[in-house]
Order: sequence, then C-alpha cells, then structure tokens
Amino acid sequence: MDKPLTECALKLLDEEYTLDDYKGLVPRWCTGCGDNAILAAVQRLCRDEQLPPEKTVFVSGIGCSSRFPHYMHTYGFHGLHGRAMPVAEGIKMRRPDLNVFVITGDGDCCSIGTAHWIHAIRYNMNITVLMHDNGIYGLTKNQASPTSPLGITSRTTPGGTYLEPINPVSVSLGIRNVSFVAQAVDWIPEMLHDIIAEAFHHKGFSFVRILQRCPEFLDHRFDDWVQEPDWMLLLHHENGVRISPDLAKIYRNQEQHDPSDRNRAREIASTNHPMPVGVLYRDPGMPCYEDLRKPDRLYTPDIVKAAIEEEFDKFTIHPTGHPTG
Amino acid sequence: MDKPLTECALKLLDEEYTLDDYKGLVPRWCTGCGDNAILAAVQRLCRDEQLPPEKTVFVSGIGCSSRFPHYMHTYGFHGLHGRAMPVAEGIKMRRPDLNVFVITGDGDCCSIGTAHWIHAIRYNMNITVLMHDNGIYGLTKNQASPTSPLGITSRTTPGGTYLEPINPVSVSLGIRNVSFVAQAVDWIPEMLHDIIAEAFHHKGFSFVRILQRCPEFLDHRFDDWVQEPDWMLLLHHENGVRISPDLAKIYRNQEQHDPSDRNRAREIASTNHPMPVGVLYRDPGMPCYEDLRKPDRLYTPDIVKAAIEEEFDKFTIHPTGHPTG
Amino acid sequence: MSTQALKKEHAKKQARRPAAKKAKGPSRPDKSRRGQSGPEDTPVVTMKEHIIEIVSDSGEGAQRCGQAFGAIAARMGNGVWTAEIIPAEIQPPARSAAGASGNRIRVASHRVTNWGDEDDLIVAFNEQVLLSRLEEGELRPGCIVLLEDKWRTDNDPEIVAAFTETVERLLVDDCRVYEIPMETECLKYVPDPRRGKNMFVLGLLCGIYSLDLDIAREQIAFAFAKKDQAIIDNNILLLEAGHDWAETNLDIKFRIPPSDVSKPQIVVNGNIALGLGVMASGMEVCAMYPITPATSASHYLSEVFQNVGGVVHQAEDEIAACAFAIGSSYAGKCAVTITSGPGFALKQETIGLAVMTEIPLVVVNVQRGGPSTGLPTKVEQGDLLFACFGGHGDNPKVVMAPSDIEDCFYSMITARKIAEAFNMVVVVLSDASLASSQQPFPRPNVSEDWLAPPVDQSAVPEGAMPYDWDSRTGLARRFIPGQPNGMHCLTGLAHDRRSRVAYDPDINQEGILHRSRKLAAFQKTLKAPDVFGGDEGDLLIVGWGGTRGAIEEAIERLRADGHKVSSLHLTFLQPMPPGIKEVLERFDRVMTVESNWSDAADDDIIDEDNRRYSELAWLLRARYLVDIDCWSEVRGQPIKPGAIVRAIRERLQRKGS
Amino acid sequence: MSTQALKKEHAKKQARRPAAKKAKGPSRPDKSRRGQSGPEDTPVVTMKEHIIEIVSDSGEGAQRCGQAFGAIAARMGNGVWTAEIIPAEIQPPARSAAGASGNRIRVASHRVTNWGDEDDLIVAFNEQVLLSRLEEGELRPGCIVLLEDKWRTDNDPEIVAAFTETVERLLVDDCRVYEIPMETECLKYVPDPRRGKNMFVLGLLCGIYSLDLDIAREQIAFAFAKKDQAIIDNNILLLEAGHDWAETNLDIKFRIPPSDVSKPQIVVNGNIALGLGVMASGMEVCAMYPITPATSASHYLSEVFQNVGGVVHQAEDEIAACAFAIGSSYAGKCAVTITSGPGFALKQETIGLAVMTEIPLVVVNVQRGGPSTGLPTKVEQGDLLFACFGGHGDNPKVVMAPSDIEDCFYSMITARKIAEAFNMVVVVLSDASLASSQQPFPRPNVSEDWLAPPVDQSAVPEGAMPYDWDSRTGLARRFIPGQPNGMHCLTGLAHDRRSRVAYDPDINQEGILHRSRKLAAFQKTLKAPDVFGGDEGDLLIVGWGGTRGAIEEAIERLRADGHKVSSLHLTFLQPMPPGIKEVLERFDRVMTVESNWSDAADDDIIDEDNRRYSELAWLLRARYLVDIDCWSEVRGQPIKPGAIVRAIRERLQRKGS
Ligand SMILES: Cc1ncc(C[n+]2csc(CCOP(=O)(O)OP(=O)(O)O)c2C)c(N)n1
Ligand SMILES: Cc1ncc(C[n+]2csc(CCOP(=O)(O)OP(=O)(O)O)c2C)c(N)n1
Ligand code: SF4
Ligand code: SF4
Ligand SMILES: [Mg+2]
Ligand SMILES: [Mg+2]
Repeated sequence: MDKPLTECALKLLDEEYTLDDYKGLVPRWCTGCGDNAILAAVQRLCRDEQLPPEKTVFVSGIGCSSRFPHYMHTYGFHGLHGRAMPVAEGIKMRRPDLNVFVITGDGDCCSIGTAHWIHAIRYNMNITVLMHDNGIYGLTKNQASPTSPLGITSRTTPGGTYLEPINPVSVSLGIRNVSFVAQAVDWIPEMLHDIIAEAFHHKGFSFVRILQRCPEFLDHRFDDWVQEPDWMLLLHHENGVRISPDLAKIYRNQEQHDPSDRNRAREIASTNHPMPVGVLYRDPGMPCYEDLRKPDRLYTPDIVKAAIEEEFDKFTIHPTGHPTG
Repeated sequence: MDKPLTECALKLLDEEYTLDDYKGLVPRWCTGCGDNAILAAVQRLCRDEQLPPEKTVFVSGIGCSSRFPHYMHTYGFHGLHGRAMPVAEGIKMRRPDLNVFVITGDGDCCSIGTAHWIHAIRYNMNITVLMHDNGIYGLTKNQASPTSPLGITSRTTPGGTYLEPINPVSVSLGIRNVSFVAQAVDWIPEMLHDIIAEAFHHKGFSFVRILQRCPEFLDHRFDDWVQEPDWMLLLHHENGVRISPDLAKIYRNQEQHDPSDRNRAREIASTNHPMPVGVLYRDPGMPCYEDLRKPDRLYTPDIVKAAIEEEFDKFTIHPTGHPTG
Repeated sequence: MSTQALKKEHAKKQARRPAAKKAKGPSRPDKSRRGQSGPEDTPVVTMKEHIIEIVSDSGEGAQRCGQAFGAIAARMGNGVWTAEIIPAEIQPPARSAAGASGNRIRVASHRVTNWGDEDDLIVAFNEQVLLSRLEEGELRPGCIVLLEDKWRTDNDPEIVAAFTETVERLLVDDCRVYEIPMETECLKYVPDPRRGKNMFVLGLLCGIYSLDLDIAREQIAFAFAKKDQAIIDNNILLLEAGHDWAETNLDIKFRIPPSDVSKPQIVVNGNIALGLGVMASGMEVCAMYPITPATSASHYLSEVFQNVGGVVHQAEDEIAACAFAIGSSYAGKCAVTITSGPGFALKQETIGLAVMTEIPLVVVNVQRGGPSTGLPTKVEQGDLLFACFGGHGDNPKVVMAPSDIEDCFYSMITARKIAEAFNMVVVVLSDASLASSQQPFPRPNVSEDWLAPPVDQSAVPEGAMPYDWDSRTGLARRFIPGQPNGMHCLTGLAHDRRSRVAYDPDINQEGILHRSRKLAAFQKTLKAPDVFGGDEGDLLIVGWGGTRGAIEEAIERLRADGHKVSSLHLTFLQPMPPGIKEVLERFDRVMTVESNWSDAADDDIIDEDNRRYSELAWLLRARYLVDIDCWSEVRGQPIKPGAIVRAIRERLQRKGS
Repeated sequence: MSTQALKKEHAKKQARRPAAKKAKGPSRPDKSRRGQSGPEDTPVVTMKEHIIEIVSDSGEGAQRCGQAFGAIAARMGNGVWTAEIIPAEIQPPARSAAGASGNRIRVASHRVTNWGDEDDLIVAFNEQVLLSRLEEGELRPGCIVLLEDKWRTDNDPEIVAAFTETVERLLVDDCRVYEIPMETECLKYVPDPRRGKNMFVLGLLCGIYSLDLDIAREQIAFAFAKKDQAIIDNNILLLEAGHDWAETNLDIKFRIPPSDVSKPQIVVNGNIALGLGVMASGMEVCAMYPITPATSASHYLSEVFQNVGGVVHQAEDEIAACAFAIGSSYAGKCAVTITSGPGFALKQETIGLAVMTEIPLVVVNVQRGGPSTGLPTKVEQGDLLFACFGGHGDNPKVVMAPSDIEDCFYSMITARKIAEAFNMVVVVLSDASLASSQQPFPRPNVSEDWLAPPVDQSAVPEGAMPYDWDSRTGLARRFIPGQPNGMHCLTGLAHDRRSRVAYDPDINQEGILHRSRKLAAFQKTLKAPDVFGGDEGDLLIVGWGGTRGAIEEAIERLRADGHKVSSLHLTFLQPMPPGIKEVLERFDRVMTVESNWSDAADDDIIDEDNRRYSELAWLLRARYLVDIDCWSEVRGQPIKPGAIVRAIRERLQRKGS
C-alpha cells in the first residue's frame, strides 16, 4: 500500500498526459466495430482526468472486446473468459490507490461470467465496468449470446435463436446493492464519453452497458436505432448526464430521469423501443466492500510480529518438563 | 422417449399412492429444521397429484437441503454444489415425461449456482424449483450466504456480515423470460403446500423461494415473522393461491395480487417487512425451451440411417480411380 | 449474361492479355525449371507429390480455393491432405503477417497422412502474407512462388518498396517467382476482383497440375450449391480464365498421377467427422459452450443434428454444458459434451461426478495450445496427463485419441459404446490439426449397430440394487428414471450398493475398487496395437493422436535409408492395451514423439532428477519401467515428418556413437 | 454458589454415592487388570503410552473433553496426538452410530506422531456410539470401557435391551467394562447433566491417568476463557468430582511419565497451524469458498487475520476465490486460496492463468475423500497426480505436502517465499487428518524474514521487459501496477517478452521453456531428504504428506524386530529433490504407502499391463524407472502404524519366500 505520492505529484506538475500517452498497440478490431468508439471515449476520459498510466489498470476477460487493455498504455490484465470481475476485485481490495476498469463482453459478462457479475454488483467495489454488448460472440466467430435478439441466426443457431434475450440493465437493477447502472451506445460518442465519465466518478461499482455494433457478425442489429434518432430516448438529469444542444437537436426523444428513482429506472430499462441512453440508476450512499474491509491502520512488521506472538500465546503450553519417573 | 404408458395406467387403476409411497430414508435434519416442513408439503403434493414415483425426479445440489432427494422414494439425483439446475435441464430436455423438481439452498442457488439459476430462468423449462433459503450455509456449519441478513455473525464473518443480502425474488423478476416466482415460509405449512402446488401446475420454470428456519446456525432469524403474524403479507388471487378462512384469521395482512402484474410484483418483493407470501408472478404464455427444441417426430433407426446417408452424400466424392499414367 | 455469353467475352479478352511472364529465379540447367521454353510447349513433369499453399488476407477466399483444389485432386483419385492456415486475428489489417489465411494442400499419387514438410509451390495474394510463411520456414528452397503483381505498381511507394524487397529476398532464398496479374485478369470478368480472385487462382492451379476441368466445374457447383446459379457460373468462368492463363503463360506444368482409389470417399475435416460420428453413434444430446477449435463440430451439428432427432444445447458455460450432458445421459441415452482445454479444465469437477455415479458420458477435448488461453487456434497435444489424472480422488476413465480424420468419425461410435457398456466417462482427445484438416476416407457403411438402443424403461427386478457391482468386472445395471422399482437416490457422495450415502471405510473401499475394476475389465477387451515398420530394431518411436501420419512417414523415409526404426501408435492411452511391454523390449531404444513440452536432456540445468518428460513418455516410463526418451515440439503446428526424421537421425547418432 | 461452597456441597454428596463398581470382564492373573484390590489402594501402573477415546452423541461435548485431556497431558510434558472423530451428519439422531463424535488422544512418554492403532481405553456416553467404534475395529482386545450406566435403567425396554446386549458383546470381545453413573453423579452438581458430563469424564480421566489437577484447572480456565467465571467454576467442580469418583471407585490407575520436553509448545490442529502460517508468511489476502475440511483454516483466519492487516474474502465460488487471489497477488503481495478437492477441481483453469502469467500464488488443498463429493470429512491423499498434472497444456508448478502439524505452519512461509521468488504457483497438499489433529510443536521464534517485503513501487528501468526471462533460470522481474514505466498488458495468451500476444512458434516455445526452467532452477535449491532407519536394506518405504508419523512408527517397530526396513518421506513432490534415485538403489525393494487407491497386484483381473498404482508410486516409477510397489488404503481414516507393519510383513514374506 506504499504510494510514491511524491512521484505522482511531480509528474502532475511537470507535464500533462496527452491522448497519445494512453495509446497502446494499434487496435485490431474490424472496420466499423463499435469497440473503436469505446476505446476512443476511454482514452479521452483518461486524458481529461489525467489518470497516471501506472496507476490505472484495465482488466478484461476473453472476447474481441477484451483485447481492449492491449490497446491502452496503462497496466492491463487480459485474463480468462468470464473472470475479469473477481480479478479486478482482488486488485482493488488491496490497492484502492489504483483506478480499476473492467472491460467485458456480453458473453463474458452475461453468460459464463454471470455469477461474478451479479456478485460484483453486490460487493459494490469502486470499479468501472464497461460491458461491450454486441449481442453475439465475436471472437469465437458468431455464436448466440444471452443478449442476442430472438430469432437471429448464428453458427449455433442456424435456424434462429430460441429465447428472448436477457436485459443486463434490468438484471442489474434487481440486485439490492446495485449502485450505478447506465446504458450507452457506441454511435453517440459524446454521450458515450459523458456516461463513462459519470461511471468513473461514481464511487462504487458502476456498470455501463454499451450497445456495440459488430458489423462482422451481427451487422444491422442496431440499424433502426442508428438511422432513426427517434428510436432513442436520451436520459438527462443534473445528477446524470446533460445533453448538449447539438445532440438535443438530433435526438428529440428525451426524458428528465432522476437516477435515484429505481422503480422508474426499471420501467425505462424494460424496453428498447425507445432505447434509453443515460444514467439509469445511481446510489452514491451504498458502501464499498473495500472500505468495509480495509485495514484500519498501517501494519508495520513490528505490529505484525506482535500480533503473531499474541496468537502464539493463545496456543502455547509450558510443559512441566523432564521425566519424573 | 419410450413411455410404457400402459404400465402407469395400470398402476393408477389398481391402487392409489399413499403418503408412505413417497417416503424414502428417515430425514436427518436437525430438530426444528424448516426442511422437514418442506418435505412434508412435497410428499403431500406428490400424493395429491398421484405422481408415479418412477416418473418423478428430485435433483439437488449439495447442502443440508440438498439431502432432500434421499428422503423421497422417487428417483433422486444428489449432484454437485451449485449444479442442480443444468442437470435438471439435461433430464427434462429429453424426458419431458418426467416430473422434474430441483431442491437447492441459498448458497447452492444464489452463490456458486448463480449463473445456472439466472440462465435456468431464461430457458424456462418445465421444472419446479424449491429454494430452501435459511440465509446461512448449514451443511458446512455456519458461514454467511448471499441471503444472510446484514450484520449476522458466522464462522467467516465473526464480526458480522458486511453486505446487504440479495433478494432472490427481485433478482428473478429482473430476468426477461421469468415465468413463475413465488415466496413461501416453512412455518405456514398450508400456504407452503398450496404455493408448491401452484408452482408444480405452472408449465414453465417455477421458482419458489422458501424461507426456512435453521435453528442450528441461524436461530431466531425469522422469529419476528413467526411470532408476529402482522409482519406477514399474504398474497391471494384467483390466479394465485387462496387463503383459507382459518389462516385469514391469523394473518390479517393480505393483498389481492394479480400475478400477471410484474411491476407490482417487484414492489411487493422489494421489502420483507411485511414479508410477502404467495405467488408473485406468473406468465403462463412463456414458451418452454424443451418444447422449442423437441424432436419433431419419432426418429426410428431407419430415419436416422437415412439422415446419416444424406449427410454422407454431401461430403462424398467418387474418385475417378486407377492410375492413368 | 449466360455462361455461354460469358465464355465468348472471355475468349475475346484473351486476345488482349499481356505477354506471358517467366519465372524470375536462379537459372538452372533443368529446362522446365528455368522456363526457357515457350509456355505453349511446356512439357508436363510427372511428380509423386507436391505441397501447395494458397495464402491471402483473411476474407479473400484462399481457404475456399485451397479446399476446392484439394477436393478436385481427391476426386481425381489423388491422395490428399489439406490443412488450414488460420489468421491470428478476426479481421487483421490487410497485407499483414498476422493476417495470413489460407490452405496447404498436399497432393500425391499415394495416400497422404499429414501436411508434409515445406511448400513446393505457393500462391500469395500479397507479399506480406507470403513473407510470414517464408519467415516461418514454410518454403522449401526452390519453391515456386505465384504472386499477385498489382502491388508492384501500387500508388503507395511504401507498398511498392515492400513488394520489390520481398521479391528480391525470395530470389536470394532460391525461390522461383512468377508475378501474376491476378487482379488485372479478374477485372476482365468481374467488377470486384476480391470476390473471385480465388477462383482464378484455382484455375491457375488446375492448369499447372493438369487437373480435369470438368471435375473442377463439378466441385464448384457442389461447393456453392447453396448459392445462386449466377455465382456458380461466374466462378466457373474465372476458373476457366485462370486455367487458360496458366496454359498460355506459364512454363510450369505438373502431373501427379492418381492412386488406385476408386471407392467413394468422404472429404471432411476432423471436426465435421466428429459431428458425423456423433450422429452415427446414436447420441442425441450435445451440450457445449463455444470454444476454439472445438466449436466448428458443434456448428456442424447445430445444422443437422435435428435430422436424427438430436439437439445441440449451447449452455451458459462449460460446467453447465457438462452437467446438462450428465443429466441427459442419466435420464436416457449417453450424451456428449465437446470442448477444448480451458473448458476441459472447468469440467473437471463435473466429470468426476459422472465417474463417481457411473453415468456414461463422452467428453471430447479438441486440444489447442496451452497453458491458459494459450494459442487458441494452434496445435498441441498438451492435455494427455490432465485427461488421465484429472479430478480429485480416484477418477478412472477411458482416454482415447483419434489419429486421423477417419478415426475422428469412428471414435465417437466407439466412445459411446464403451461409455454405455461400462457406465464410464470416455475422454476423446482430438486436436486443432485434426479439427481443421481434410483427408478423404472411405465412405462408411452405416450400421444400425452403431446406434444406441432405445431408452430402457423395463421394470427393475424386485430387490435389485443400483450399484450391484459384479465382483469380477465392476459392472452393474444402470437404473434409468421411468423404470418401475428402480427408485433410488444417486449421489456423488460415497455410497453403498443401494446408492445410500455411506462413510463406512469398507464401503468406500468397495466402491472405489469396483469403479477401478471396470477399467481393468475394459482393458482386457483391447488388442495389442500393430508395430509400423519392423518388429524389432534399434529404435522404436511411440506416438498418439494426430501425429500418426507424420511419424509413420518419417519411419518410412528412415527405413528406406536402411535405419532399423519402427513406430507404435496408441489409440487407447488409459487403459493401455496389452502387449506393449513386449514391443518395447524388442527395440534397443524407445522414444516418444509428441506435440507437447519436454525439457531437452542436454540442457545445462536439466538432469535425470528434474527433467520434465513428454506426456506419453511419462505414462510409458511409469508403467513399463523402460528408459523412454522423448522428442517434442510446442510450435503450435503439426509436427513435420522431416523434423521427426532429423530428430531421429540426431538421436541415432548421439547414442550410437 | 462460590467454588468453595460448591466444593463443600460436593464433599457432602460424596458420602451418599453408590458403592464402587468393578470392571466386568474376563478374569486375568494380573492383579490390576482384574481389579481385585479395593479402589483406595489401587496401585499405579506405569505405561509408556496409552490410546484413549471419548465418544458421545454429537453435542454432548466429548470433543471438548478429549481436547482438554490432550492439552493437560501435553502441559505435563507428555507426547500427545489428538484426532477428531467426526459424525457423518450435522445433527444425527441421539444414540446412533452415525452420530459418534469425539476424540482420540494418544498420550506417551515420547513424542507422538500419529493416532496409533486401537484404543486402550474408551469412554462412551451411550452404548450405540461405542458400538460404532467397536464395529470399526477401533477397540483392541482387552480394552477398558467406561460406559454411562443410565441406559441400563432406562424406561424404554428397547434401550435397556440394546444396552445389555452391547455390554455382553463387549465382554465376549474381551473388553473390561466399567459402568459409570455419570449422569447420576453429575446431577449432584448441575441441573442439566448433558452440559457438564464431559467435564466429569475429564476428571475421571485425570484420576485414572494421574494427571495434575492444578494443570487441569488451568486448562479449563484457559479453554473457557471467553465464558463466565461461573461456568468455569462449575466445570472445575465437575472435574474434581470426576477425579474423586475415579480415585474412590475405580481399580485402575496409570501413569505415563512425561518426556523431557520443557520448551514452550504450541497446541493446535493442522488447519489452525496453516492459518498461523499464513499470518506469519506475510500474505495478506486469503480468498476462499467454504468447503470441508478446509474451511476451519479460514474460520480461524476470519477471526484474527485483521490483526496483521489481512483479509479473508469469502467469494461467490471457488473460481472467483482463485481469481480474486490472483488479482490481489498481481497487484501486490502473494495471496493464498484455500480449498479442498472439489474446489481444487474448479480452480484448475484459474490456476493455469497464474502459471501462464507467472503470478505468484499459494493454493492450499486440504484433501478429503474422493472422487466427487466423496467423503467430505474423511482422510485421503488422492489429489497428488491431479496437483502435478492438473491444467491443460504445460503447467509447471511446485507441489509440496506438510507431514505433520508443525509442517502445516512452516509450509505457508516456505510456499509464499517460493511463489514470490520464482513467480510461480505453489500447491500445498494437506489432508483431513492433519486438518483436525493436534500435536504440540515448539513455539516458533517469529522472524521478520518470514514476512513478505512491502509492495515494490519503484520505477521500472527504461526498456526493461515484463518477461525478460533469464536464460538459465527462467526468472524475470515482476512488474506491479503502480511501478512507473512498467505499463504492459498481462495476458493468458501466448506472449513474448513484452507480454504481447504472439502466435509465433519460436516465441511459444520460448515462453514454455522458461516457465518450465524455473522448476528446474528451483529444484537445484533442494536438498536430498534423509532416510529414516538404516541407509540400506531389504525394503524402503516411501511416503508423503500426513502419513509420515505412522510410517516411521511402523519402521521403528519392524527394525526393533530386526527387519532391514527404512523409510523416506517427501515434502516436495514436484519437483523432487536430488538424491532420491541413489537412495532407492540402496534397497532391494521399494514400496510406497499411501492413502489413495491402488489395484492389488494379486487381484485376478489385475496384471502389470493394467494395474493402477498409487500416486507417488506412479511418479517415482516414471522418474526413476525403479519397480516400485505400493500398498494403500482408502478407508477414510489415517493409516494406522499397525496396518503398515502388517502390510510390510506380508510383503517381506511374499517376496522373500
Ligand atoms: C473457458 C472458456 N470458454 C470459452 C472460451 C472461448 N471464448 C472466447 S471469447 C468467447 C465469447 C466472446 O463473446 P463476448 O464475450 O460477447 O465478446 P465479443 O467477442 O463479442 O466482444 C468465448 C466463448 C474461452 N476462451 N474460455
Ligand atoms: C464445489 C464445492 N464447493 C463447496 C462445497 C462445500 N459446501 C457444501 S454445501 C455448501 C453450502 C451449503 O449452503 P446452502 O446451499 O445454503 O445449503 P444449506 O446447507 O443451508 O441447506 C458448501 C459451501 C462443495 N461441496 N462443493
Ligand atoms: S468480430 Fe465484431 S466485435 Fe469482433 S472486432 Fe469484428 S466487428 Fe468487432
Ligand atoms: S444445520 Fe440448519 S439447515 Fe441444516 S439440518 Fe440443521 S437446522 Fe436444518
Ligand atoms: Mg459479444
Ligand atoms: Mg442455506
């Protein structure tokens, strides 16, 4: 827990981080892939917030979207399919000084990772989660995901999917300890950035579902919404995001939604026609697990040694010794 | 898929199953354990419905509650911690002729089994799930579960649990394809039986959360509700359960709740003071996965062979043969 | 435009085409290779075999072209092996090494059992994908290179420079380079040459290898059967164009005489063969979660399984998939779950449940490069010991490995039968190479015996017990829900013959004994495997799984050189068939060849106390106490016969000195 | 009532107590055993050791009594080993075999290393729990039985019959039975004898074994330190009552002289020792999911870990627990995850990630009976090969096993150090027996060296790479978030030295090479283990883990009989230390003794081609090519030294003939 604070401070005084400071490898997503827009929004956020790259960690699972950390010039942890959240929790638990982001996909989060997702919401650690929801398995080349629209064909559902998709926002809102839920779309970059910024600023587990286009395997899924601004519903509030005049001109469907209203949030979330975009729910008062469990002081070797001796005392006997007979 | 229908019919004509026909080994739960009441209610249901024991399967995970199948004289599958649901799905998929029940605990279902639980709701197979929610890990002797009330002490939380519990009913209601959710308590056996009966009659995935007392490790958890009938809220409806006049006298807190009203269901579910008991939600129209995926006909060996030959045809080449040079 | 009309158009355009190019390359005395004669009178060189590769950016169709080329050769009666070259990314940038996508086709006058050594001829759509192959050492010296020429005149000077540089380098590396105006030629027939260039190339290759154009046309019609006739016509036109262009402009022409195969053959890759095998085995449920390189088997099954009444269930994760398969097996017929390494790891606990409760189950693990996420699309045989010793406590199960495409098919039928006969888990270890390679095999005669019998719903005799283990074999009748009198509670806890939870020491010992005994009983049904080569000699190579073809080819080559080497290939790895010890003892030395890790014996820090052996070597050493050496690679590719030959020669020398 | 007042009351009541009972049993010449002398003048028989058991229904406190008895003996300087007798159910019905709950305490004049053979004396609160022990063969012939007598006069005639029958049977089985009015006596002091009988029994035992009452009082005060003084007083009163009753009424009295141990000792079971070890190792995160028999280690840590700044995280499942530990390790100090078989199976994929990314991690597997849910509370060593070969692809990791309680403590310190020095996964295999057995060990001198250094946040030198493997050892500096210039993306995919995803054959080979090499480098730091017994001879027994004490005791007994047998016990199973081959070769024959499955060599269906060996035997055979036999049990209990003696005698005869 040793923070070389001096160093950060020096850095801040010396120079400013530019967008380039956050750029890692050249992204290898398909042309037109919505992941590119999300990366751009996040890099902008990092720059705006001047996050020290060495103090920032992007944790991901496996999937197209989960390649994200390679494209950032921060610390990155590209782990296992479905397991990004518990890894991120482990990091945050002992290193609250780090900015921890999770990048996950709809399969990664809502299929194999379901249990971790639900419980991550419950732990409510101060982590920002971006769930790239393209409604398909991209990396493994076109299988249905739990958010795939009913009836779409994929390699495992050549006759069309059988089930209605789950709605990750509604599911999140069903967890008692939920503290921040938002929805964004890759094709309104300004809102995307602002929503991610809100999520980042929220202290607690912030879950952002980002509808993301996958031209490779599920082209046209969002065409209606992309082409028809009136199919969108922009949420705004002083405790949420604001809508710029330019955007307001295009997207005339708007609602002033107070993110503390969970029931209304549930109703809004329950439809995608219109598709809500904005902060649906926020409860700044929900305690964070890492705070509830943080060491109450700095444990120096001497304190530790003393505590161990104390434990030994509990279990120590002093045999009377030598044979008497 | 071969159903010896004649045999069942004969059995039905010949004799009636009695309660004893459903009794397996002598239960080994602690005195006062709520599991006993659930077992009694289920055995009564089986007798009332005259379920052929050989056509009935109880699938469970691991936990005190998951010992249940041993105490039934039906087929039982006492499997792995957290994995009862996918096992039950596999059974039901090819054997819709079987009555399939799942017995699970709050740890089994809401902790290690979370992903399977959420997705089982989504698949909506015709399975009846009884989730014994004692808010604690019984079998492993007293660790907190995701439904443990905030602050209770356990062997892993000697200073009290850190987090608000999740509410399994609310979580279930957040899944788009949910088709039946109810809540029951072990200490009102009549309602318990009626609710389980409703769940059994519902075609689809019926999830019943049963608040179950564990005197061994979480004594007094439900004392307030057990001792104070006014802390309970009994839900009734012609499409739900009815309340007998005797019960009505004790439990005066009642609400006529239409189980098709999901929003109201969510509101009711969101509190345990008063504690709702009854059918919260039911959608009889939700299609079942096993129906969506069932074979469209009986596949005789001849049909199968023909289909395989057809596949071979697709990939067969007829080499021109012998060397020409 | 009708095909006829198109053809005329084509003929007209032919007149205008540029002069034929000759190969640039080192000049050689051999006439055909120097290409000094005019194209029209190019003599046909007869070859026993050739290795041909086609690479392009991903999405340009090299894969399809290669597969068609292989199929045409197979239709003509040639021995064929096709292997995929899979790009590392989904949509890698154009003209990048990571994007090389395509096919290697080995065509021969005899049966081909592996992808061979290096390329004799390679077609590349740009110089970057070619470079990646060159750098990986896949071009043999003297390799013929057919390269799209449009980059030489690109607007981007960097591209031009890269192209020129590459051509120079190829020449230095002793290649014979032909620059081909693929795009220019295609543009004569189609507006978008990216969609069609591959058929032009197919035509080129048909010309170069003297393949029958009628058969080629048939193959195109077959491959595009689901598409519009117009597309088929267009493709045939391009095929013909390519063919004619080669005839007119190239000074190379080969003929690889067909073998005498004349029976109908199935041409599929190993994963499709697995899928076909699942259908033919009578299994009716395949529960899976997508994972490369296993998923394509499920893709295929998803399309056709319902035609035999089957269902593919894509579960929420691998654990659920395995549990679903177990539930389904328990309630009726044996089910299968298909996965690869990471999923196989996740299934360990669930597999153990099937072992303990004696529920038949087939688990297919299409191995990929590990550990962890590793090399998802690449070849490795790294899961053998994990398959044998996976699971906590005693987990006896059968482990088998198909060694070629045909085996992939039959392994499913065998596995299902063993699983149901012994109420056991059967793990089938395929790999990424088998998964995506094609090799024709004789069309099987479908037999009703392959299919699982209908679900037994007859009454259980009064008093019978669900684990009434036969004391000799460990076998017991399985009680299936629906069977009257069979009611009992199955459990993963230690249990007695009535399936009641029991913590009694004797009962625990008894259960483990009988589950173990089934493996011994099954082992008694196995036959000793045949030795390839001579019955005794200086060195025996032992292998398993997809390396068979390469190993046996290496043995053949070495024996042709007079070496006393032979090989033994194991299908059953657990239990092992009888008779192996006797074979091992007839050879002076024994060495395994495997695609997994082994420490090199001559490494500084390595000695007999810490050397980590290859997996099969380890198994054989433990069982037979024979000092078995190993040679292995983890290069993410199928092992080449030439590499094995070199390794063996080196060992023969080292120890022989 | 004050203690003094209580004491007086007690003294009064003594006057009224019934006449002393004498043992019923076969009459023997030995005076003390026939109990012919009056109680008051019972001579003290001096013994080298005794095995004492106390069993009751679950909840009656036999466990507490047994532990206290062990602790008092230990305080007096005796060698002690206590083992738990755990009921199969949580709240089993009263008076049932499945409910037998209690403790075995082996007390000796020398150091005790295992639970021994059969009981010399057993105290039972009812005849049913006693029966279960009798039936499991735990009473040696001539065993002294102290049995609650109240059942003889129960209102339920069935109970009376059962009781009488049992006593008959015990007599037939050659036991010496004393019926003790436990409840009657206790009722004199307390209203509810179910809460207190155990302290009365403790007093009885103190009397019988001539233990110092002052020390006993101290122990009670210590054990109930968290309770009211009134409870302590009450318990002491009962203790004294039991003591006096024994003195007055029993014709048996033993003395087991203490050893010369006089240094302070720690008395804990293996799981508490693990917990203490975790604290002392400097690890700060323990992520777990409850599972028997591992959980009690986490219970202990949950109580005290915060005193060293640590945290126990109960995750939603084992996969999450392992991933959490990995995340925590990655971001700072090495973390630990504790589980048992089923959880260990679930963690395989996650463990593989740590191996691939070279994140230090300690994984504790407190083994239990398998496979599947198996025998959750029972003893087995069935996960060795799984630990060594678990995970798909190449998964080099360290596997070690503590062999006694003290080892459980130090293993955590060692494991953490290895994990961080080599950036490796260290699997520590404990077992259900170690987990719940107590054996005093010298109080360690806490050392600052044990603790992990603070998280290094110094800047990474410009140009350094996150996998800059040293070519000899495979080691590389670990880059920890927060370190300036260290930014990189860790990945479970194959990667190069910069941690960039790479599918290149050479890079893959290079990565696997260096991960494997770390194991070899670590192996070079190990020392050859010592042989117990003689340096050469007829037979060498090899063992690992919790069986050490029993094996060495068996060896001692056999050597005392003149047999040339020795033993070798391994702490490191992967890699194995140098020098083992040399040891093996010095013995005519070698055999492992293990608590896991092996097919019996003389079984009809078993032959050298299909025999399944015990796990360590398999490892040794593969590495050293020595024909190593094995003898094993899967009885869910610690192996007894006597069973090992019998097995060895039998082998010596069989082969020696
Ligand atoms: C344990 C495991 N199972 C399966 C896979 C294969 N796999 C990799 S990514 C992926 C799903 C990708 O879909 P999604 O999470 O939606 O991400 P996207 O590619 O669409 O961004 C799967 C199934 C794996 N790597 N590991
Ligand atoms: C994979 C695995 N992890 C952990 C366990 C240990 N375990 C058995 S039951 C149980 C929890 C029991 O709690 P719950 O599901 O609430 O059932 P209850 O006993 O309260 O009825 C646990 C953690 C196990 N058997 N398998
Ligand atoms: S496959 Fe889809 S999600 Fe993946 S990179 Fe391409 S467009 Fe994006
Ligand atoms: S521990 Fe609790 S849940 Fe388990 S049987 Fe006892 S009372 Fe019931
Ligand atoms: Mg996706
Ligand atoms: Mg519970």
